Amino acid sequence: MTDEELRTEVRAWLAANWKNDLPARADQWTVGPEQRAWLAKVVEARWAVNRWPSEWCGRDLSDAQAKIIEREFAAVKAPGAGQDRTHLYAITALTFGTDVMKAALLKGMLTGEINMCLLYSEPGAGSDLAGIRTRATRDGEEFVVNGQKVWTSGAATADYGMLIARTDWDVPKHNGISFFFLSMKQPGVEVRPLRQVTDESHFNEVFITDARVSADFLLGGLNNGWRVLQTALAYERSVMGDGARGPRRAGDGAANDLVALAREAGKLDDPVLRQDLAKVLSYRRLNALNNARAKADLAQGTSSSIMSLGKLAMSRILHEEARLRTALLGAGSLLDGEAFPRADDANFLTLNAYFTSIGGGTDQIQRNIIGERVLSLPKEPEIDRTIPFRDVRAG
Amino acid sequence: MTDEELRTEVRAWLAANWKNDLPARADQWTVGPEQRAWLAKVVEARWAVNRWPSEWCGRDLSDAQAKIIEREFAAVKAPGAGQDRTHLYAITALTFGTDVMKAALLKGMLTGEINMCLLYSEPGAGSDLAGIRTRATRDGEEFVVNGQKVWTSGAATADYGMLIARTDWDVPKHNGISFFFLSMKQPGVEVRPLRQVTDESHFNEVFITDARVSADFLLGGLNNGWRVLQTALAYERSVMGDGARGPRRAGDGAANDLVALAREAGKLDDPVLRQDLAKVLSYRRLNALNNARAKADLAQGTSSSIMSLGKLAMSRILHEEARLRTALLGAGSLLDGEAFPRADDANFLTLNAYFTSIGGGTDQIQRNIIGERVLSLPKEPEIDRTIPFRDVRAG
Amino acid sequence: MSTFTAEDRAAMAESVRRLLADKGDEAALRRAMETPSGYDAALWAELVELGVAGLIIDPAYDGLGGGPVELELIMEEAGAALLAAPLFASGVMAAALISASGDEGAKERLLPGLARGRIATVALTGDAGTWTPDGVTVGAHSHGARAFLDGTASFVLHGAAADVLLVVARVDGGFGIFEVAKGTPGLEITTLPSFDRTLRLTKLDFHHVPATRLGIAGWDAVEAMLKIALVALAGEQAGGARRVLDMTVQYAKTRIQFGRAIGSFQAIKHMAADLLLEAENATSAARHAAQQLAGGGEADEAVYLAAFACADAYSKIAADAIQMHGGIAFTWAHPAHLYLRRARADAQLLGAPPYHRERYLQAMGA
Amino acid sequence: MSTFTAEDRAAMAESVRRLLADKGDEAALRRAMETPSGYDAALWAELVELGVAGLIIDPAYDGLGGGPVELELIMEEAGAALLAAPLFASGVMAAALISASGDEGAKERLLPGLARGRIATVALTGDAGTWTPDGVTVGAHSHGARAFLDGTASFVLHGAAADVLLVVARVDGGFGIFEVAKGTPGLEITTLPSFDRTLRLTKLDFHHVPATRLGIAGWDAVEAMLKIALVALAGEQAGGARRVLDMTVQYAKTRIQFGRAIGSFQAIKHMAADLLLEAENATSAARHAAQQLAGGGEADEAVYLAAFACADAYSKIAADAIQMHGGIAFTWAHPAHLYLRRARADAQLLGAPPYHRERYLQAMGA
Repeated sequence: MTDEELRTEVRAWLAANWKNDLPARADQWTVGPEQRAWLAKVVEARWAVNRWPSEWCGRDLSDAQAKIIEREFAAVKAPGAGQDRTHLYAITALTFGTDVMKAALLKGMLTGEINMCLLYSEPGAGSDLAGIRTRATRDGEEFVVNGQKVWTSGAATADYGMLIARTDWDVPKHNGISFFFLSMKQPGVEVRPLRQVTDESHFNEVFITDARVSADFLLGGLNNGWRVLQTALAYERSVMGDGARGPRRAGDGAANDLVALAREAGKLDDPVLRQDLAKVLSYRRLNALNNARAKADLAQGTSSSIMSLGKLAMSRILHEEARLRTALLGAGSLLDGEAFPRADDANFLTLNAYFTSIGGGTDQIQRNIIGERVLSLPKEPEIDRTIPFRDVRAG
Repeated sequence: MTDEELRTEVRAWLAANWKNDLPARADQWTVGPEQRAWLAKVVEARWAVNRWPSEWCGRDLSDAQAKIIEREFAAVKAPGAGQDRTHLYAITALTFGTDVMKAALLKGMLTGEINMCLLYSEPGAGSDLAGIRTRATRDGEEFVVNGQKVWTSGAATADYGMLIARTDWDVPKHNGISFFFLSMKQPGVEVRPLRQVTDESHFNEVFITDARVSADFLLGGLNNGWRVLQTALAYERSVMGDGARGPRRAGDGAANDLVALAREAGKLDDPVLRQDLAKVLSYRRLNALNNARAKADLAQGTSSSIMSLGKLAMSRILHEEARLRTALLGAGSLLDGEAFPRADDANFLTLNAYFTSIGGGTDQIQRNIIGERVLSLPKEPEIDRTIPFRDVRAG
Repeated sequence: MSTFTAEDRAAMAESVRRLLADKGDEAALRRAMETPSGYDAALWAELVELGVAGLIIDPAYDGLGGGPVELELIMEEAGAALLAAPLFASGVMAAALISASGDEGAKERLLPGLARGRIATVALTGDAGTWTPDGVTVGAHSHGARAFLDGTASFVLHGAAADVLLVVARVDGGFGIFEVAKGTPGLEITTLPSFDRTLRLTKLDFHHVPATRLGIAGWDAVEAMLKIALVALAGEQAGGARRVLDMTVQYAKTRIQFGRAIGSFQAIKHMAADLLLEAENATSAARHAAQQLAGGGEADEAVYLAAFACADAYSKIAADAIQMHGGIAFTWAHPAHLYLRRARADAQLLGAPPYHRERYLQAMGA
Repeated sequence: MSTFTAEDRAAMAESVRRLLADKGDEAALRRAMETPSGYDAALWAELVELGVAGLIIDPAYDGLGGGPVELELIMEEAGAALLAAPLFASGVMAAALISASGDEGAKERLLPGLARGRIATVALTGDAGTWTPDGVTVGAHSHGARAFLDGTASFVLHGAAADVLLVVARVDGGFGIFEVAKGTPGLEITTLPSFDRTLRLTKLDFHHVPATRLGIAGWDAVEAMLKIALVALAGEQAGGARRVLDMTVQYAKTRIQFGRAIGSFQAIKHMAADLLLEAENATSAARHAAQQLAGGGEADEAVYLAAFACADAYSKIAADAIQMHGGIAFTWAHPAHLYLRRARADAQLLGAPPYHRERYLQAMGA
């Protein structure tokens, strides 16, 4: 099929099927019935994952042709195409899953029938993700899973979770981990909302007690989970933009908003605060310029090294912006809540800035990554890298 | 002898001998003939090292009685008493030296006939002092020394240097070091002034080529040098106050001087610089308050943990003061030299602040020390601590 | 002058520390902060029993007669435990203001009650929250033999719980201190939502509220009160900073990642070392200010130094403590954020660091 | 508009890089900085040969016709090598000021010479060193048909070596640009000792010095020159920052202490990571400012951002580089301090960061 024929076909299909009348999604973790119905149509018509083999809902198209389709969908604001680039869970399933698993789950994931979550971090394995202690023990054709996961978004509504669990305790820590799709809808899985420092609850703790998962739902083979995880994390980085939130209300216009705040607070002519204002505004601007330059420099794809710098930069931006907002408000920052939205913004940001400086790798871990991967500085000696995990200190 | 008898005796002696007419010393490294003559009198009359045994110029006095003598000397501004507390080299010699060595050198050190220097650091052993590679090889009743030392003050005028050198390469690094008194006045010792970043030359490099030292001048026994060094360093810390220099001209009145500088520069009413001025002044004041509190808290002696904090604080004080001076001068800080003394002060301090933040243990090493010794945080794994020094990486 | 010996002081601090460890621990604090009053009346009664409420009140009025040095020390304990109680509002600000008023009748009438735990507070600044003459937005005027107040005061600590309100108001081109009893008609009290949930901030609206002026005291008395209150606040900050740092260092010794205690990594160890310097600075500054103020001489320089140095140190330590803990401190259940909230509040109450830095320079003639 | 292609630009930058690596290395720099002129005439001749002196001069006047983008790129190379030469004074400031003057006669008379390496410089600010209208302390007055200058200009780069001085002077309540030839009677040139020994700063005293005004150009032309000069300076800073960071990272990989490369310790590694962010910021800011200025639109915001962001980044990186090297960088023989001296100078030339931050805010209407 020529590019032109393809374009004609997808345009015709969209013209016939797309009404642009989907309601807004209730939250980011679930897909409503109208969305599901539409996605089912898209998957049925094989527009969802065009680069994939026809066996798995795809069309075996080249990247260039797939992009034609995605552009047509984007032109009319129709969702659902290009999931072979954006659907982290489905990509991981396709790459590493067994045929049994793919047959059972792939289509449902693409149509939004099956909701997913990530079961990676544990209370004892934060910065050191390879230190997980959730165990999966073979029992015939199944594995029995016990342990505790944390910082899980969307766990309450998820049907399956991408789980890393330890399957061998007698080898070094990276070598004894396996990667599963665990059903969340079974008695051994208990989800408890986690109250955050901001008094929100966007995350959950997940307690897993004798939960079961079929060996068919093991991805990438036994004890190969660390490699699967690295690939999944790389997908995740390339898919997700910078998810850092500013103040609850400020939205994107942060620069204008800060200047407006200074003006409202009667501090726009305070020479000391003006210097701070210029610094904070510059941090955000410089980060945007860095990102633009990185994008221009790179022919294709994204580089995790640039992402690492951007994340570190964003930590500083958010913490410094929180300090500036506080200083601009003065005693007004003592107040809080809906009745004092400016204070509430400053307060929220003061705490939520840690989401960026701690979450997804602390600033300290990011500096290691930048130092080692970008600047090629030598790694620290790792005392637990080569010893059996059973002998590694925990606490 | 009662305290009163002792007091009477020393007063009488001072009345009879002390004329308070010594000329000022030319520099801190050498003692002039008038000083030497006076010190010889003090040593002869056994007032120099009262706590020491009579065999070694002392009187076997208690600390309390020794202090009586020191107070009387201080009251008339006569130097020379209390060298058992202040003469780093003599104390080290008395504690660890052989009788042969003590007989040869002790008295001369106390009278200022024998000048000393420290041969510790090497180009390859800065933060990691135990990594020294200067070697001392046994040759009959002597050792033959080869290597290079650096950051040596007073090397040009010194008669002897306190030297650490490696005497065993087949044991872990701390276990193969020996401590010597090396004669500087021999052909194998070449002293070259080291031009510092400030364009001064207060330090030297010392090149040692087949220099010789008698086994009698080995302190504390073979391969026990690390322990001797630790004791000597502790003496040094307790003897030396904070030697950090401010600007070349500012002297002690740093607070007044900064305010005066701001006034001269017409910046005393600049609100932004006033904030910085208050911060810098507060750093110095807070450090003084910390030191005063530490002294009040401690019944006796000094604690190296407090010294460590003070040194780290002083680094910040000096670097921040340099930045403030630069900001106050603005473009005036581009200039330099005697004709522009304010600029020269700011420039000198900008560079000389590193003397404190690098010299005597970098800020980074100080933070390790504070973390480990004061806060009891665990040490890092040390990969070279237990292997033969021969196998340790160098560079 | 305080007649406390060093032993007296240490014993009192020890008693308060034990009481707070026993009945003012984190669980108790969290319970108290969810109540309308924001404090545990039973714990307050025990503190009163120890004499804390009357610590700086003259023995002639049933207080302990302590001075800034004793107060600072006790506030270190209160700060370490994040005490939620009317101690600062009543035992420090109100007690100091009444004492400084020079009105013997008011002292006799009010101070013994305060020493016994009756609650008073001080209304000083308006919505601008500056704690300066400029910031006062209540005015007093005479109507016959009586005075009446109009206007607004905000950021008033424990205004809803207080039996007695001491209101700083403009009068005749200067300032006066006025006593208003709880429930006086025309007085409207609104509790303000506070980011530090262990605080109770209120706004007072005065509509022709009858009030009694305390003698002829004016801004000098307010200034005297502010100095002792700043010293108390500095002590609270130094104590809080020390405690949250201790907690963090302890965690760094026991939390294992990569097979090692995280405190063995330089990233954490060096932060801890820097923070120790900040904590020592805060303690030195707070205690020095207390000594200078107790000495009766010119204490402005020391007080303002303590005000900004302690605020900056506590803010930095509490903020870095969360970072050093990592994810665990991003949860509501972990106490680190309670310290950050308090540090952030303390850095604004009675004026923010830049203002105190300005006054520090002025105090040294610069 | 520049007609350079991306390939032209890359090729030119590569030529300059090679030349500087070959004949402008540290040893050559140290030799040059000890000479009275402060630069190596042979190296300058080779740079002129490459077209660098006339990079931003219109081809009509024998220049290459490059714009801010090309200039910024070449200045990155010059900054990386700490080039000591009249490039900035003559090829940037003087060339830009003449070009902006609108005086066709002056352009024809002066620019071809500059492109061929003749040296000119700009005298703008007095002893205050502000590079603002306020800072100008030379005045011009007419005497018959001629103009005469009186007063003082300072911080003039390469004033002693320059054949032509372009002097900004007050005239008739505004400003004019005046040409003064080397050796004109009444002109006194004093070389000032400079902390950055690779710079040559001079002070010019004018005593009734005859001068030729360039057309009717006033402060607008000065402002236009300052913007392109700030972009050039930003490029120099970005280039210097990058190079000294590279040197430091390289050292951290090879310097062994405690049996490990010091760059394996978090203390050093994390400093390096933070500095990389600063270096990337500086490069982005300098290049963005160049693009905006080349685009011909409103570039103020981008230019002032680059001015303070690059100055701050370079100052921090050069300062931390010494700390990361340790003792070796405390010696005169090590190059790190040369970068610190240059960074410190660049942060003052044409105005210090706080001033640029102020203008940045003003440019965005705040």
